[in-house]
Amino acid sequence: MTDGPAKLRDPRYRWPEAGLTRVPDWVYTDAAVYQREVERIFHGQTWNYVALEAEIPNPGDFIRSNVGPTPVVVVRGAGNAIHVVENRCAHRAAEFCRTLSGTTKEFVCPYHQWTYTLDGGLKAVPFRRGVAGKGGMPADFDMQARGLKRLNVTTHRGVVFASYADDMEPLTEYLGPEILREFEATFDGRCLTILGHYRHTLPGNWKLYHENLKDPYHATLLHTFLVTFGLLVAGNKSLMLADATGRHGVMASAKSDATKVAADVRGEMRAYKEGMTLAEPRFMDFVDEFDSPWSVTMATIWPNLIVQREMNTLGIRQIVPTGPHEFIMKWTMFGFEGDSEEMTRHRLRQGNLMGPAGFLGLEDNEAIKFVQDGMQRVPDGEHVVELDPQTAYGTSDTLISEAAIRGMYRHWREVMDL
Amino acid sequence: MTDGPAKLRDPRYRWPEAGLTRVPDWVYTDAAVYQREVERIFHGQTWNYVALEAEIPNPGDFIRSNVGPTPVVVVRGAGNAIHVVENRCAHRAAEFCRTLSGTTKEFVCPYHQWTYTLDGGLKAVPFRRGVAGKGGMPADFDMQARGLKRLNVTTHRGVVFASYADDMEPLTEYLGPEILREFEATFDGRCLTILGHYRHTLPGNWKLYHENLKDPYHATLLHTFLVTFGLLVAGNKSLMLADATGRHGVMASAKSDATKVAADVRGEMRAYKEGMTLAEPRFMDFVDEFDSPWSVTMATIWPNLIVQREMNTLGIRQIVPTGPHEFIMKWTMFGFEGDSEEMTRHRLRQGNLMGPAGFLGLEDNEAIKFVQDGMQRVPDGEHVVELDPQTAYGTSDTLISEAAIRGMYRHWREVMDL
Amino acid sequence: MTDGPAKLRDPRYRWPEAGLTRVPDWVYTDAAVYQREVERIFHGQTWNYVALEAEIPNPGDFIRSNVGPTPVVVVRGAGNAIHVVENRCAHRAAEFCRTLSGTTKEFVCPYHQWTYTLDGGLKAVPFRRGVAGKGGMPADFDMQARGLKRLNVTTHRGVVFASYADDMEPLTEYLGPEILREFEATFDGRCLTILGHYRHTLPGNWKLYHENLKDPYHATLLHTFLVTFGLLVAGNKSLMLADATGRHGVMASAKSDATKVAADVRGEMRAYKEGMTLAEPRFMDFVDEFDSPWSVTMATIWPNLIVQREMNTLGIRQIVPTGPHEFIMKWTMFGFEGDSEEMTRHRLRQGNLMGPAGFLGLEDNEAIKFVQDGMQRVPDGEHVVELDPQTAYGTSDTLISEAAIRGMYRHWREVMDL
Amino acid sequence: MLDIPTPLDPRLATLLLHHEIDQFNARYAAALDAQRLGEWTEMFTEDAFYLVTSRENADRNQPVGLIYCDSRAMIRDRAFALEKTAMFAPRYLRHIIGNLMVQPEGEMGDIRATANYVVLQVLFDRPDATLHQIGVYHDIFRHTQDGLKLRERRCIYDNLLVPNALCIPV
Amino acid sequence: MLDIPTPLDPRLATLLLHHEIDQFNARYAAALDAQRLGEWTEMFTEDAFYLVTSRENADRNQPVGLIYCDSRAMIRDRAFALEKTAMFAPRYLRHIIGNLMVQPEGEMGDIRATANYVVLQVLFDRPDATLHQIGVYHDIFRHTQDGLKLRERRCIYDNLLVPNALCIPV
Amino acid sequence: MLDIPTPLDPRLATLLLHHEIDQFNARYAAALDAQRLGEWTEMFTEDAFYLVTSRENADRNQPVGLIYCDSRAMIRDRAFALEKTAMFAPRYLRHIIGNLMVQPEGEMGDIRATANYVVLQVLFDRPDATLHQIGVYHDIFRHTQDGLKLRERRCIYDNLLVPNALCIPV
Ligand code: FES
Ligand code: FES
Ligand code: FES
Ligand SMILES: [Fe+3]
Ligand SMILES: [Fe+3]
Ligand SMILES: [Fe+3]
Repeated sequence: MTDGPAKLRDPRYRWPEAGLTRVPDWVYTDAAVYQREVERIFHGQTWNYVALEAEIPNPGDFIRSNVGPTPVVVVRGAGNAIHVVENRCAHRAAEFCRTLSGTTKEFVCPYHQWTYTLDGGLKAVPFRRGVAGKGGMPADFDMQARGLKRLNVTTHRGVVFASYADDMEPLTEYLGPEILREFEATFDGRCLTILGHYRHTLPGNWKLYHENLKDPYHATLLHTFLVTFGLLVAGNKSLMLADATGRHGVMASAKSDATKVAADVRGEMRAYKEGMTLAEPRFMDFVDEFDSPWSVTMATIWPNLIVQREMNTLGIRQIVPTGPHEFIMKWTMFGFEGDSEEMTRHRLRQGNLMGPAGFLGLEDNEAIKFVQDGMQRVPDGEHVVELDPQTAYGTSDTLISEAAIRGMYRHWREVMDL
Repeated sequence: MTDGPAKLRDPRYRWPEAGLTRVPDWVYTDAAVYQREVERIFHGQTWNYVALEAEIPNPGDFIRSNVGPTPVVVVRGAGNAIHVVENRCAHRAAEFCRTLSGTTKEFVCPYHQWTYTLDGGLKAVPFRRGVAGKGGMPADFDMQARGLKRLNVTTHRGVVFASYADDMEPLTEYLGPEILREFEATFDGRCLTILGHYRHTLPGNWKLYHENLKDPYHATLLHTFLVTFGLLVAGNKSLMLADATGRHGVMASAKSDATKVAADVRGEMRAYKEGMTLAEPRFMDFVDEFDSPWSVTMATIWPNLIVQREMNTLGIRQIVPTGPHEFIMKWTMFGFEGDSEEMTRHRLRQGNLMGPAGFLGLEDNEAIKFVQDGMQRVPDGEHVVELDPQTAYGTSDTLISEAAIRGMYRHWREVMDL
Repeated sequence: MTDGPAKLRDPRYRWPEAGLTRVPDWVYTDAAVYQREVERIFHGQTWNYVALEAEIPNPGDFIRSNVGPTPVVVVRGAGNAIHVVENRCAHRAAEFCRTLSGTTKEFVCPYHQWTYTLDGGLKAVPFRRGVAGKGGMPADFDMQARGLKRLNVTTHRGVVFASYADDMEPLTEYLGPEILREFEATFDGRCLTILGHYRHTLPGNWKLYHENLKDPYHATLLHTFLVTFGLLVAGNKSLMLADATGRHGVMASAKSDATKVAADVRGEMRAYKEGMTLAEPRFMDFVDEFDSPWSVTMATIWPNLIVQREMNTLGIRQIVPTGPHEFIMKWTMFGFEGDSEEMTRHRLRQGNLMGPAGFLGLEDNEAIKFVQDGMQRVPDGEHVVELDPQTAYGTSDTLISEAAIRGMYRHWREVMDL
Repeated sequence: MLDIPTPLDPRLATLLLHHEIDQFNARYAAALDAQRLGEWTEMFTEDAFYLVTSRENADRNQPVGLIYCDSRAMIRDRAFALEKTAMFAPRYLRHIIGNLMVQPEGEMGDIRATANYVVLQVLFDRPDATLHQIGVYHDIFRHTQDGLKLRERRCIYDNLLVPNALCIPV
Repeated sequence: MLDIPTPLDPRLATLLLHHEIDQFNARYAAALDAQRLGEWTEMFTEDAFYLVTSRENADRNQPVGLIYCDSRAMIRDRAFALEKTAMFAPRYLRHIIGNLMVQPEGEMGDIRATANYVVLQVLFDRPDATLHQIGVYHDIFRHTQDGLKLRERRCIYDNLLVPNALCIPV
Repeated sequence: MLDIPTPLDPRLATLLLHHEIDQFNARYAAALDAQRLGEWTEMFTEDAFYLVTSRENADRNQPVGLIYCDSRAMIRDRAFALEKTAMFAPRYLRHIIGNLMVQPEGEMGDIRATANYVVLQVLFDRPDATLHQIGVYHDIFRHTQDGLKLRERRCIYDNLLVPNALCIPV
């Protein structure tokens, strides 16, 4: 209950004249803007990632998750259907589910033991009819009307999404054909096996994480390791894909031999270091298990999902914003049923690339922190995103481009009405 | 200095149509509401608990305390009278009293050593007349006019209260006859002996603690220990008392044998566990030392005092709010002069029931935290408090009732003009 | 982006009728007031201390610093000129300089490696012209226009100042003749040697630190050690100097023998303790190395510099505000080239007087904390600063005076338009 | 007292006793961190006294305890209540015990010792690990036929305020 | 096993082994706190396994690690990558290791041990020292001709969330 | 060096010295935590050097100290000033000392040692216990006829910023 809406009509929230080639700091730092993002984006016309089916394989299995900042419980019902409910009791608001995951027949709120079915229906109110004819609920108390808040749910290839909007288009439409293709290249029909989770905070605005993965430019410059060992090199085969709306994207590249990089290109790449070698090079091997021209794809699926296919280390990243200046990232690393023990080990070894201790992952987390630091301490400036003027916004086949970031803000401004 | 008052005229602060059977979240989470609570409740027409006389038995004894969030010093003056003054120096605002308690002849502010009498009068200003005819205070400097801010003080049966209001009715009137009777059942004229303190934070709104003790429903459901060992059982003798205004209350019950609980009632009590036994059952004994039909009473005395008479473990709980989302609770556990050593040990043993590590106490602290969590993370909802429709609000003789909570909000809305 | 400006027109910000003899709490506790202070004072018509030349002796040497809360980098350029630039990248706002100090040929932002010359000019943008004719910056991208934000710089006697204002008067004028004389008494032309740093937070408003050093009254009362060992005693030779504007000040005193203090004066000094002796008295020796009648001077140079000449322990204190309720203090302790090893040791020994663990320093830090505590917990009051009515405001030759504090607020109100 | 085959240099005997108590404390912490409360109760003698109270109360010689058990029976009831009846959110705890000082064995085999402790807590709904409680164990150990046991452990914590609730013993 | 001139009281042998591992851990912590990663890599056997993972994953027997090295070669690559390629802000780290428990040497010279650790971190742009990570080392040591080495160290941290990034091994 | 009746296995002598210094540090911490500053001053030699400074200063070889005492006389003056003249709010402190490493006794009986320390602080007007200071003791011990004493203790703290004031020595 801040006075956001009114505040946002203030001229201070006018977008820079230059248009999409500039992004003002208040987009990343303002509390009222953040509040509107929760309402219009995470609680709006979007499909939010909440879990993998493999995490709740059997009826009664549940896991805590979030839609935007809002805590929800994702549970597989008796009839195998998956339900997503808010983690707030209908009686006195208690956050009733405290464990990260588990298996249950029903949800019982600890405070007064109101009891809910797995689909969120109110099943029992203790002493509803009082004791010895005294007390209890009104005679006309309607159990039906008093369940937990339920969200709409859809799944695709074992990935579970939820939405507050009742009129959402199907996920496949929401993604659009190109993003869907990449999504299905990773989720290729094999059953998933969960290898574990990473969780970390990141002291930056949640959108900076999307931008980081819509910014192929940084990849060729920040990540010495990536560049030196040929995972992504300016000039080699790559694509920065955006969907028609600009909200989703896929950064894709094919591994190549860095030593073959043209000298002129290499010259611009401070990150590139000659003659580095690994004591255990096989951990960088790419086992080509996918029907895709790309060895690496990073899909940014609006608003809270990243699908990582970094060669053979595969993972989901779920964004849980906690305010304009910070978000929590929950990673779910997975493999496939039928992976040999050696293949599983290979995925685990390659996991050293990503995550909050990953050779690449820690660099991105640090860089995003630096950006938020810069805005908080030297406020009221703007960002310059004008690389690749040939492409106004959206898909671009050069790494030296910020067109996908411009595309994302074109969509954001429309939804946010800013 | 927030823009509270203006803000509170905003339609967002309209109470739900349903009236007292609903409580909106903003009552518990809004900063402007909290600010008004400090002004109109803690600094308003209320008697606030500040200390027990037994804590400052001799002239010069003092103890730090609070009226709402405001730090005060409670001190016994030369003439044995008790004074309550704000802990802020009249010169440059320094919080001059830093120790929790002690004994002194005067208060000396550490910064420039302005010195105050025990009743808060300004006694000395160093170099008031300057040095060698230079400097110092103006000739017309009025020592009388510059003391510490003093509050009004009253005591009853060894319990000390303070008020910012100059026109408070006597405490006995403030409590009303029924609450006074229960108050005097506990403070029965015997002199108190201090057994010690507990202090804890609680990450919930301060009113939720009052509601917890005006909510006999939870007691029969949350507290397995209580129920299983017969301290409070739906259907056995009990009363939820409220005073005429609804602000004060007493939850009272008589111990009974849980094994005798009617099967139908027990059926509703998930908390009840058959056949549990204690290795040291005597710690649950009730030594009937009070002139009262009740073995347990919990008096909630508006706005900041709870008097615990849990069989033979006796204590004061003082609420010190620190914001809408948190308060500090200070407990003062006591016995009576003339207690045998064994009786004192019995009180200490029974103390395991309450406090932040108490079998019951820790459950309430957790439950209240869950409620605040639920509101902060799934915002802008409302609470349902409609148990016991036969009683619109106030006193009820069934445990399956929320009438006392409704009575409290009837009073709160009047005072808060919301 | 708070709604400060509008808010500050609110009548709640009206100054007390009594004028400069009162200072309202909101001056020290209000977020909107703090925001305006950053704009109008630290980023306004002021010279802000940023470093000592001795910290960056050679071309390429840099050190992180702040102007108000804003992080800057102070660097010595190739041509020996000193540059001060904001620590925020012109591309995506990253705080690019992370190390406290060092030596470099250029600044490279870690995120996308935009590269800047030592004077803040944009020197290189990787792949500016794209790769294989694709991507990169627009043809008309103007490197000149895209450097780091540069501040104006001036130095005097090895002390470096920066300003956001382009039309600042020279530092010597800014200080005024009297303050300049004291400044040059300490910075007497000898080259400085850096002995090290102290850094601490202080949970109080930044102005309270200036006031502490414009408040000779406290020195004679709070600091038992100072008084008992004769460094500052009411009645002995001293001066509280203020410049014409009232913003700068110097507290000056001459060491004397406390045992000679007139009995009547001593009577008022609770702090004075008879017959205390030191096991190592020489650490209190004063080696008279300055052309000055004063053995101790504390210069408060608006808005962020204190120059400490406490006998032979010399130091800079730089105020870095972080909000209305806290600031960071960075101390740079120094001696002079040509100091004998014994003289250096003497300075280091005498250092026990000051700093966050200093016999005097810790008392001031605690006292200032107490004042902020008092205002935060007992809000909306005012301070009384009426000592020495003979002097309306400004310079006074008695220690029993608050005239210099009144002078500071006369200036502050003018600049802040409050 | 330890039974020792060959007469042992007394300084080494001291060392062995110190080590024995150090390892007892490490096992004690491990039992609590894994919330194996049954195992925890077995580390006390039948007539044990176990107290958790604030430095504030201890300094004033006020006897009240957050937890006050004057027999192993009460310690067992505490474990029972927490495991079978108490409702509290799941959490991770980690005890760090240091600065152990052991006094030579006294009359009746009492061995007095003190150690500083830090209890770190992680809740599942708050990002950070927190300093939940810090304090000092004031102990009396005894050698029994079932091995070394605590005759008395008074946990005096330095915190002025307990963060919400103390759900697991210290 | 340690080669000992004269037959030694077995309790003293236990003490010496405990001390040897305690000192190993102290040196290990000092190497990381000084960010001497080369020295750190030398404290493992060629076939070492080094893992940093959450208590959450460990409790569920999920194998993923923030850091996952199944050979000293990978440990060396980790040190190499952090020193030569990785970009992260400068920081101070301090490891405190306590509650060491050592089991008697097992078959093939495996010595199993556990210890609690706390990693404190200071960033240059945040005022406070923070509890960066707390957890338990689950170790297997071996005596080699180059002295005592880690055959396996699994660092199981209690934090649910990693604060931003883990830049230096644990 | 310790005078030993029967020739002692050198590894055991090392163990005893380590234990002696460990116990010295535990007593040192206890004296400061109880604010018995007189006792604290007695733990130094007459010619002792005591310094508290930041890792930042130490890394740059800058000599300044928050506390800088180059004789026990100055250490006594520090204790005297804090007890008799200094104004600061009451507080609880708790030192945890770990990771002790002792080097073999050198020429002139110098015994060099290091240990990590954590100082936790509780103010009466703030809810939480805080990490007040973390760092490393760099020590030189000596055996004197009055027992083991500190010839030098340099406390190098990792914090970049001191929280408000350091009122009690480290
Ligand atoms: S709050 Fe959930 S049952 Fe009452
Ligand atoms: S602030 Fe209390 S005497 Fe000055
Ligand atoms: S943010 Fe600095 S180069 Fe991109
Ligand atoms: Fe990246
Ligand atoms: Fe209860
Ligand atoms: Fe001072």
